[in-house]
Amino acid sequence: MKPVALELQNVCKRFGKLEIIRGVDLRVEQGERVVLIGPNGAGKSSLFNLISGRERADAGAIVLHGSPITGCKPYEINRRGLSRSFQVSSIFPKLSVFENVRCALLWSLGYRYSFWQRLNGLPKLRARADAVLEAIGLQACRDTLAGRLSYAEQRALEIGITIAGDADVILLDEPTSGMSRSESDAAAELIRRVTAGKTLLMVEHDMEVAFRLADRIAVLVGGQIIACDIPERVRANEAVQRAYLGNRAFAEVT
Amino acid sequence: EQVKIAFIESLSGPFAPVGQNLLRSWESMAELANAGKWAGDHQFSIAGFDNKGSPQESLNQLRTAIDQGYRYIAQGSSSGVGLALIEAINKHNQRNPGREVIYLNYGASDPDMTNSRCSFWHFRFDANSDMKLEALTTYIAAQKDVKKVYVIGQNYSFGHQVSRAVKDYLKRKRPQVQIVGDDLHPIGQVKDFSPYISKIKASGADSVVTGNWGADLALLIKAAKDADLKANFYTLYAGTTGVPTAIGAAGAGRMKMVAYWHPNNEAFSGSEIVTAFKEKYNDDFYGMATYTATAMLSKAIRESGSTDPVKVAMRMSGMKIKSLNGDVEMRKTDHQLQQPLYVVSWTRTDGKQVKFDQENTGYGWKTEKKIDTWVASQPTSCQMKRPG
Amino acid sequence: MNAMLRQQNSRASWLIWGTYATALLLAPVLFPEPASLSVLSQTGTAMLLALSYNMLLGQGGMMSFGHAVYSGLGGYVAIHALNLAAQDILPLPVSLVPLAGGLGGMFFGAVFGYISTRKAGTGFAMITLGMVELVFASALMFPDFFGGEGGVSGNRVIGEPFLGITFGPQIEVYYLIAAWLFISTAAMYFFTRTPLGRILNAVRDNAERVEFVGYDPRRVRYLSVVLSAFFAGVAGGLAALNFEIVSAENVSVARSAGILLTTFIGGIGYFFGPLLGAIAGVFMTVVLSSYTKAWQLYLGSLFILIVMFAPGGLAGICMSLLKMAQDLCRAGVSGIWKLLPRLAGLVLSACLACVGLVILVEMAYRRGLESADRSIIALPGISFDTGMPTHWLLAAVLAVAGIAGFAWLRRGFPDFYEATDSGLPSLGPGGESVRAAGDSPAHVRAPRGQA
Amino acid sequence: MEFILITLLNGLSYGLLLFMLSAGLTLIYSMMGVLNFAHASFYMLGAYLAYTVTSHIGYWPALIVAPLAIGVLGALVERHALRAVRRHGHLAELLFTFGLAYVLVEVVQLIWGRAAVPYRVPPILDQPLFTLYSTTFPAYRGFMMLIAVLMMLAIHLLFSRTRIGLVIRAALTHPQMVQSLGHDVPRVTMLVFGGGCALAALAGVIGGNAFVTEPAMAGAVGSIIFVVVVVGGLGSLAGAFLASLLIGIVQTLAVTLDYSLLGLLKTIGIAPESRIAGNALLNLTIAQVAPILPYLLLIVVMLLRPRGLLGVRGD
Amino acid sequence: MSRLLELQGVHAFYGKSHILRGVDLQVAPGEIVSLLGRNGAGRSTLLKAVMGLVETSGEIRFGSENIQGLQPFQVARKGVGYVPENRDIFPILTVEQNLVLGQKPGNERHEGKSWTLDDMYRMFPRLQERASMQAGVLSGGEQQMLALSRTMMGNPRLVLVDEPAEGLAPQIVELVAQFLLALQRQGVAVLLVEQKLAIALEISQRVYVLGHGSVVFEGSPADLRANEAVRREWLEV
Ligand SMILES: Nc1ncnc2c1ncn2[C@@H]1O[C@H](COP(=O)(O)OP(=O)(O)OP(=O)(O)O)[C@@H](O)[C@H]1O
Ligand SMILES: Nc1ncnc2c1ncn2[C@@H]1O[C@H](COP(=O)(O)OP(=O)(O)OP(=O)(O)O)[C@@H](O)[C@H]1O
Ligand SMILES: [Mg+2]
Ligand SMILES: [Mg+2]
Repeated sequence: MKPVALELQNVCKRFGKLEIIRGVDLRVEQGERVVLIGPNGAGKSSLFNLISGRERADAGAIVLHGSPITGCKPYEINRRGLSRSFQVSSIFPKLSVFENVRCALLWSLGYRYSFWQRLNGLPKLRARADAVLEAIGLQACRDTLAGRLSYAEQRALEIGITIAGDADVILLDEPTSGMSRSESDAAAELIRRVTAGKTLLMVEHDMEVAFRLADRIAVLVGGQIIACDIPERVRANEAVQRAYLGNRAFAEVT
Repeated sequence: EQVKIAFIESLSGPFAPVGQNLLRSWESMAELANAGKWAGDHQFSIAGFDNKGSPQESLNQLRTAIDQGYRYIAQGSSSGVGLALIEAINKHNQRNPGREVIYLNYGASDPDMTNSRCSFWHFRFDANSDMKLEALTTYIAAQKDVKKVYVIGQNYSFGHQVSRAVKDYLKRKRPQVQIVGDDLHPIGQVKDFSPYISKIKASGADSVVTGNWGADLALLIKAAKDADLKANFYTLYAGTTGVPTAIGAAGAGRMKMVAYWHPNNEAFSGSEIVTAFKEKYNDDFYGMATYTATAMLSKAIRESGSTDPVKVAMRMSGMKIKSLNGDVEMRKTDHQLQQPLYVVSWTRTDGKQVKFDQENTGYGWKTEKKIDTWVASQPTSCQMKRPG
Repeated sequence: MNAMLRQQNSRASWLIWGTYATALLLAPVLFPEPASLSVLSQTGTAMLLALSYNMLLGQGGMMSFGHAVYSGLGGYVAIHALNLAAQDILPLPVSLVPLAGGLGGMFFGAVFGYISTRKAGTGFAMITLGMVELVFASALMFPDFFGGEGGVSGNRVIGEPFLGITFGPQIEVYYLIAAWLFISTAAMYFFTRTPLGRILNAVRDNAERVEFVGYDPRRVRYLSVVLSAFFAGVAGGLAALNFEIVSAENVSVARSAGILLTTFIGGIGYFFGPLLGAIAGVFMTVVLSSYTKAWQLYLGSLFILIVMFAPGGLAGICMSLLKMAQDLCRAGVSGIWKLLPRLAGLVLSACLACVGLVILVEMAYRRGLESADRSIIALPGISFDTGMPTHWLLAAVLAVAGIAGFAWLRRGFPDFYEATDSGLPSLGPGGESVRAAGDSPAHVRAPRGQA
Repeated sequence: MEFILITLLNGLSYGLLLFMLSAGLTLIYSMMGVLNFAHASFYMLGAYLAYTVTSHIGYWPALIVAPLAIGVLGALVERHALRAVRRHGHLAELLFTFGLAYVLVEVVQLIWGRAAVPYRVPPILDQPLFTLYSTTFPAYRGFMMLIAVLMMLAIHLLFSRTRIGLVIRAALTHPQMVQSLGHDVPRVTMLVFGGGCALAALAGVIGGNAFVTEPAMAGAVGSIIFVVVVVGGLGSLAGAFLASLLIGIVQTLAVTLDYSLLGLLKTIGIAPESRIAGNALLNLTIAQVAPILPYLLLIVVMLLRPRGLLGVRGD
Repeated sequence: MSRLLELQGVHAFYGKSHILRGVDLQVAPGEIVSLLGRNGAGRSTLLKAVMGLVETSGEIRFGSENIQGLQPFQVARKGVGYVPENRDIFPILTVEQNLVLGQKPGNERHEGKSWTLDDMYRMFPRLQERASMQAGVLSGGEQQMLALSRTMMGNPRLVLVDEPAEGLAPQIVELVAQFLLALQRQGVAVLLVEQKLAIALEISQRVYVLGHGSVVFEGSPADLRANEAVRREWLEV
């Protein structure tokens, strides 16, 4: 059995009276690709927030590479090798695309809060940033201000920022939202490529993409995981169909 | 020859009215002197330099003035600026022999300026605050009904000095007087003085001594009136532009001030100046020290026959003249003018004792007591370095 | 190709820095009167201060109402250091006194910044406002350190002259200021090119995201405040040497507001913007104020005009003029000929409007403040009498004609704002904006959102 | 007992006074998110205008005329300047008002001169309202408190009875969307800004004669009213009200506390040597720092509860 | 055919960039019309142009009036509803306050049914559960539901819907589609921008395809399905 990269043990979260996450258990093995699906408001993004340290869990434990990260600050968690993206692109709008990526790289390459080194004097940094740009296909708009990118490009940049730091556990929140069929296919390919060899946990409403990428699919409903299995079996699961997929033809899965 | 005097004061911003008034006073005095040939053939001219109320900017203006050939500097509305000028002029005179300038101080009343930080180049025509408080406490000590005194002031060096001096002097002059409170508040920060008034009231004080000026004084008096506090206020700065207006009727009968001169003095000396000033500028003449300064400067120039600051300064040091408040002397040891002082109270004008009102309020100053020069005179710790 | 480009870049930067240094060196030669030397010295410190402020405002999106605290306290430390040196207690040459100021500023930056940088946006701004009020109030309350209302004076001519330099003459102080300014400018420029400087930009843009790439935004802000306070302290130290006095006004809200004003007028989106702003600011507060009492009105109006029409500041205007010039060049001779009359018309009407407005303002000031009776402003050739309605009318006509002409000619010309991004940081009403579940901060709007 | 009662009364009335001064600012800040630095200048304009009107047609008309006129002025400012600036964001708006404050002070001096003007409390109100033990409570003060409460009610009604509050607060983040739902945002914004300025002017009409009507009066209240609205919290009228009272009472109480560090040391039995005993910091009493306590409060609140006491948002 | 909305030669600009270049388009009452095209084709811009949110030229008629150049709120008051692509819910208001803001001032009703809070809550029970919560904390999908309901509260005769299915679970997508169909049955016209072809083609009567800022195809869904060339050139990557 492969080592476990990320493990959630009975994680709970409530906001006031509302219980959003009710005892989630989840194990993601190293190198595995897990897609999290579930109805709107099921708590998928909230779960991401808990894992990445944006919010604090009320109970339960979150373990990254065998050490607990519950209650850590987002940057501490990131430094331990977990990186996430956001459902709505969260980039640095007034920096160039290249700078966006470079900023995402700085910590992982150990430059920390240095104010005695010149960025341009760090060829390794530049090379890495360029490699990331290449991977996400934004080489062409390297010097554009990120805020001026088109929607799809911003989504790509969002992924770029997320993967740049070379974290080995990657959380992507609806990376293909707002894209057309063919664009999401391309994005799925991109994700497959850039996360090769890494652990991936991803939220996705586009079933095509979900079923294509996933090694396993976890279904979150009402703050609980009701199924977690390989795609075929999840698709066949009746509870999942009832709670999530629906049965009419609009869902593009069918 | 032209005697050019650089007038360095706040001519813009909140304190501009005071600066403006004093500039006009200087100009009127210069006109008088020029018309009356006080300094022989030498003519005075005054130019205003705006220091925006800041010590640092004053030094800028000082430089500018010196560069433009001014050798006489006049300033007086702030001790902060005064202290800065003393230092800067000392340094300038030391670094630029032959281009000395002298400083005519007609109002900055920090005692240090004629004690620990005294300078040969500095001449003070106002009384310093220790002298004023000496006079004031002498007056207070003589009032038999004063039993409990409350001291309140602004929390900065001047406020501290007032508080210290009042306590010391009263203790010396009439130990029975109780100091029932001693409060300091940040300068210009208090919007509502009623809590202070309550405190004063609770302390049972019958007299309040304060070094407050400007809005801090006006608001204090107003709050006292509102709460019907029946205590007398002894102040130092109730006469400058804006304050009489702000106080109006609220201070009638209960506000006293110590001053080196006021228009309703025993002989109404200076009344022509007051009237002419009012006519010309629709403003009150209160900076009488400008008169003393001009007169003394003229005499020194006439006697030394030169406008060279060093010679003039030598001559002024120890000089005696007659000013609007009587005989005065520029004491040689510290260049502090020795002059009589008045304790006055805020009273409705009656055309007899109180002829002149202030800022058209219908209220003016009434002499309570004239205090002789020797009473207010203070020893000095000054060890002046004289040139040559 | 890349290498060539880089070479070109480095040549350009040598050129720029060389020009800057030469300008600093030659300024006293160009303005030789003694009075202007003191103005130049003040401009130097103001430039340094504005640059240090822009480290926070422009680069970090942190609007502080209390920057004067750092320069002022740095100044106090410097003047005390100078006095100690004069008494031979502290072995410190005068030329290094600004360093003491810098360290002092840095110390207070470390103390106050620890509190203020816990928040961003409005929270930060308000904490700094509270802080500056407290420090200013204490400055008067504690005369031991602050010297009461007279402030603390010093004498910069101490010790043996070094190579004949005593720092007595103003020119020597000017060159000391210029040297410190140049070095500090270089250092601050360098800072923008370092990892911390860049992350600071990122924190300005989107502090939350920075947390998810491994940085603690609070720490980033904190370090930046400390560094900025250092340079502010250096400026304070230089001012202390220049005036040989430091007084409480140096830590006041008004002074802080002045820094904000000048920095913004210069343009916070460009590194060199604050330099221009400081020049304009000193020109108005020091030079203009000795010619007219209306200087505060002019300063305020300039500021308002900049905020309204050119939030990129003077630097932004320069850049868009440059761009316009480039476009003109590209348009060739015929293009220039087509544009030139219009350009000339624009400049002319702008001048006309200015002259008219200035005369109006001056007349109003003469009438309102100087004296109740009529007085006269004499201009070469003409004079305006405040007692004559026709003269008022004439001035008004000038102003209106100028403004109308400008507005009419301006249509179709590039807007200074469009051409130049102000680089205004977003300052959400509550500092950072509301978090939405599964959403990024609202100020990073979704793509092509409704602007 | 007497002293405590009077102190509380003083605190309450000072608190209400602060609220009166900052009501308009709260209105603008909580709805539009703009920290209006020119608020105090509009307050000053109100006072000066009231002075002029009073000397011609009397105080009571001034109470109506001055706020209306300044309200219109405010609306014009919003319409012709602030609106253009708004597209550059909140910071630009803030800076604009900052510059406006600079200019308005000059304009006031141009029109009314630089010295204080004799703007006086009308005789009817210039008498004691009641006497508590031996201290009189001035009628004008009572009038001031009444107006403050009325302002509070008026704004509260505006918030609760109309959708104006919602429209403006929604427009804080998404102005275009609010328009797309059929609301005339520019007009509402203009009215709110004008309303805020009118409230400022009303405070000026009443505060101008209670205090001193002079060009420095704007600067004198400038910072403290920010403390009130920021401590109260963005979006919260009740918060501002609470903050005013809190500051009023805390500050008034603090004035009565003559305790210093030195005194504390002495009571616990440490008698520092005389050199240290002269230290200004040790000798500082709570009473002496009372007027700057609000700033301390501001810092503390910003740190512990950045959205303010009752604010609905913040980071 | 009577026309509710009619665009003739409409151009739209963002500052200097010219996005729409002469678009002609019609929507009849009670019709669902889909607007298709690649990313960045200008579909959202077209909706904004109708609302008056971008600079436009040309003629835009709604009913019998020309609404080109009107302010957005004026357009909205005439009976046009708009659901923007990034939802633009008001984060600091509660869910219910968001809905209340959807009601138009003046309370103009049109012939059809007028929508109430309860209708919306019935449609999306989730919103009722969250009614008193700050809308900013809603999940992506919940925000989408809110945005749609909010616009409906204004009883529009025509709704412009920009990518309503984005970020929605398949089940809710279905719900939304049914909702749009229900609207249509009540006589409300819908101009729909949607990436997910399947939905768009399923529920709409006519489709327009935008390319390079102008209409490159107009016809029924069946026509589009049949037209391989248009699909390949203007819709797929
Ligand atoms: N800070 C908060 N306070 C209160 N409720 C919250 C908060 N954050 C999230 N919620 C609620 O938690 C629920 C889960 O939200 P979450 O964003 O995790 O959903 P999701 O599964 O990502 O949905 P979607 O697919 O629509 O993005 C939502 O109903 C939301 O309203
Ligand atoms: N605010 C803006 N400023 C400048 N250009 C813009 C702006 N918004 C959109 N654009 C440009 O207008 C074009 C059309 O944008 P629009 O949003 O209408 O596309 P769309 O068809 O809706 O695509 P999407 O699938 O991304 O929503 C794009 O090229 C985009 O870059
Ligand atoms: Mg989500
Ligand atoms: Mg779109």
